[in-house]
Amino acid sequence: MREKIAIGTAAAAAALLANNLYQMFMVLPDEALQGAIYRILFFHAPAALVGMIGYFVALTFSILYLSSKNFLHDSLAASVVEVSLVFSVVNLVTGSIWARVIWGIWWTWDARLTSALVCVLIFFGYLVMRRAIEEPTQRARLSSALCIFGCVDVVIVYKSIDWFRTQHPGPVLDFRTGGGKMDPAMAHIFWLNFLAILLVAVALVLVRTRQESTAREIDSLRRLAHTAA
Amino acid sequence: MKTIRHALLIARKDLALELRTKESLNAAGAFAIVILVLFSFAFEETEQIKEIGGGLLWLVFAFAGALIFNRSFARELPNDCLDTLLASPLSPASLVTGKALANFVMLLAMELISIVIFGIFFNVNWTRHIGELSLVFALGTWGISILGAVFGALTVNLRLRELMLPIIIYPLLVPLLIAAIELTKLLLSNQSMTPNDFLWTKLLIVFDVVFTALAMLLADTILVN
Amino acid sequence: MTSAIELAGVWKFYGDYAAVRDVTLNVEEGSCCALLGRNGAGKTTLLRILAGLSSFERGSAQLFGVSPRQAHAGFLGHGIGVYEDLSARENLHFFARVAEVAQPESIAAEWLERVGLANASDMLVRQFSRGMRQRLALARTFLHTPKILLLDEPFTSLDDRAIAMLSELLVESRRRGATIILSTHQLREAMVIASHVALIENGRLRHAGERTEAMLDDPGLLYRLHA
Amino acid sequence: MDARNFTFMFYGFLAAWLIVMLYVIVLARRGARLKKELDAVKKIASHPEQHADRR
Repeated sequence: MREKIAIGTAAAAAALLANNLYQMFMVLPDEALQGAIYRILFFHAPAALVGMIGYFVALTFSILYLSSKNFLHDSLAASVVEVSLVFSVVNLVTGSIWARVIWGIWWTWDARLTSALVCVLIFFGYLVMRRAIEEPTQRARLSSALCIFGCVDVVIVYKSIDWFRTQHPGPVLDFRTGGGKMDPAMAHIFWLNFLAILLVAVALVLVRTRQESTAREIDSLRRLAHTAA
Repeated sequence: MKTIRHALLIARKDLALELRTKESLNAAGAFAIVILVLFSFAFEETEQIKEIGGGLLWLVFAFAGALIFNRSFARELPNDCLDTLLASPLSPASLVTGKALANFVMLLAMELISIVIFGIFFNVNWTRHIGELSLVFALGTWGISILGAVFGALTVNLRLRELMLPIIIYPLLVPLLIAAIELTKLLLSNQSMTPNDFLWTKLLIVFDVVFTALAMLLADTILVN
Repeated sequence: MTSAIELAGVWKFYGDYAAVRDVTLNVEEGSCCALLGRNGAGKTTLLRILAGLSSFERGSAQLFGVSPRQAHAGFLGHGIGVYEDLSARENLHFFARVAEVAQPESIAAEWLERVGLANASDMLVRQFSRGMRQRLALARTFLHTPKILLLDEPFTSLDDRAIAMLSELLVESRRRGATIILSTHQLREAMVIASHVALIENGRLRHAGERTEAMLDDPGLLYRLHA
Repeated sequence: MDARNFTFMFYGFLAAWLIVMLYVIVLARRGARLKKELDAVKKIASHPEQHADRR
C-alpha cells in the first residue's frame, strides 16, 4: 500500500513536471532583463521553499517523537531532513549558476546565501550525528533534540538577514510583497512547479521512511539473535 | 534556587579538577597562542589587522572552546561519575548549567590570555573600550559555553566524540559569531557604537537567552536515556 | 505493609527490541530484594530505570509514590562513581553537598572514619588501591542514608574487607528500615541477605516472591524451577 | 537572448535534476542493501544455534 502511494505520487509529479517544462519553454517568453536564465528561478526558489518547509516539518516530527516515543515520527523526521537537504543543495547549486550569469560570480557572502548555507551545514551535522549512533532509541532522542536546536538557530539566522547588507533579489512572491511583482502567467507556472517539486519530495520521503523502518527491524532482529545465542 | 546552587557546585568541582589536571586549559591555551603567532606572520600591517582582528579572535575562541567543551562531559565518564550525578538529587538542567558555567570561566580565562597576546603581537590597543568589549566578550562567551555544554552532553557517548562536537556546534554558532565579530571589529577600530550596532548586541542577548532556555528545557531529554 | 517500589507494566525498548517487557513488581518497604537472571536478561536496565538513569516507553514506576528521578535512591553501578583527581575527602564533600545532607563536612569525615580511609583522606583517588576505591564508593553510596538502595552486582570485584563492610552496611540499613534491591550472580550470598527474590529472563519477570528456606538450602532451585 | 545565457540555463536544469537523480540512486542502493541485510539477519534469528559462533 505504502509503495503504491509513493509510486502514485511520483507519477503525478512526473506528469506535472512534463506539463510545467512545456509551459516554461514553449509558452513563456524570455524575461526582459535576464533572458533565458530566469527560468532557473522555477526550480531554484521552489527547492528552497521545499527545503525550508521540510526542516520545520522535521521539527514537528521531532517534537512529536519526544512526546509520543513513536519511532515512526523519528523515521519521518530523519527522512524529511535528508530529502530537504537534497533540495537545499539543488537550491544552492542552481542559485550559484544563476549568480554566475547575472552577478558574474559563483558565490558571495550575502546574508540570504549565508543563511541557506548555514542551514545545509546544520542539517548535514544532523545526518552525520545520526550515523554515529547505533542504538535506535538513543539516536531518536538525541537527534530530536538536535533538530529543535537547529530549527531555532535557523530562525535566528534568518532574522539577522535584515541587519546584514544584502545583494540577493528581494521577495518576488505575492505573499511576501503583498501584491505581485511577478507576471501572473509566470506566478502560475511557479506555483505549479512548486507543487511538482513538493510531490517529488513527498515520494522520496515515503521511500526513505520505509527504509528507516527496515533498518530498525534489522537492528532489533540482531539484538534478538544476540540474546538468544 | 536549588538549580543555581547545584550548578555552582558542579562548576566549582569542574574548575577544581581542571586546575589540578589542566587537561583542557593547556591544550586550549597552547592552541590559541600558536594560532595567534602564525597569524602574526601572515599579516603585518596594523590597519589590516583592525579589520580582521575581530574575526581572528573569535575564531580562535571558537576553536579553542571546542577543546574545552570536549572534556566538559567526558570528564564524568571514568568510573561512571555521570550516572552517579544523574541518580543524585541534582537535576539535568543544573548539571548542564554548571558545565556551561565552568566552560564560561575557562574560556574567558583563555580569551584574556589571547587578547593580551593579540595586543602585543599586533600592536593593537584594545583597552580603550574595555567596558563595552568586556560586555561583548561575556555575552558571546556565554552563548558559546551553553551550546558547548549542551552538545558536550549530547555527544558524550558517541563514537568520534571529538569530531562530532565541532561539526554540530560551529554551524549553530554562526549568528553569534557574526554578531560578536562585528562588535569586536568596531570596538578595536576605536569607533563608538551607533544605534545600528546595538542590533548586534541585541542579537547576542537573544541568542544567549533563547539557547539557555532551550538547554534547560531539553537537558532531561539529552541526559536521561 | 506499604510498597516502597511499585513497577506497573514497564516496557523499555531499544529500537523495536524490548529489553524490559511488561514488568510489574512491588517491593515492600524494609525488604531486601535480590534480582536474579542471566547476563543481558535486563537486570541492569531495570535498576537504571529505578535510579532514574533510563527512561521507559510504557508503564509506570514509582518509589514511595514519586518518580525515580525525584526519589534519590542510593545507587552503586558498575563504576565506583568517584573522581580520580579529587581526594577522598573532596569526593565525599562534593557528593554530600549534591545529596543535600545537613552537615556535609562532618558527614564526610564520619564516613571516611567508618570505611577506614581517615588516614588517606587527603590522598587523590588516583593513588588508591582497588580495595580503598571500593570502600570509598561504598561511603559515597550510603552517606546520605538513602531510604532506597539500588546495587548493581555489588559483590563482583569487591575484596574480602569490602564485602564484609557492605554486608554490615546492608544489615544496618535494613535495621533502620531501608529498602534494598540488588542484582547479583552470586546466588549463595544473595540468598543469605535477601528477604525476597525476583527472577528476570529475557526482560520478563518470571518469579517474584519471598525467599524460602528451600532456596537457602539450594540456591539453584529457582533457576531449575523456571528452566 | 544570447546562446551563453541559454547554455547556463541548461546547466542549471541539468545540475538540479542530476542531484535529485543521484539521491534516487543512493536511495535505491541503500534499499537493496537493507533488503539483503534483512534477509541475512532473519535467517540468523530463526536459527540462532547454527550461527551462534558467527556473531
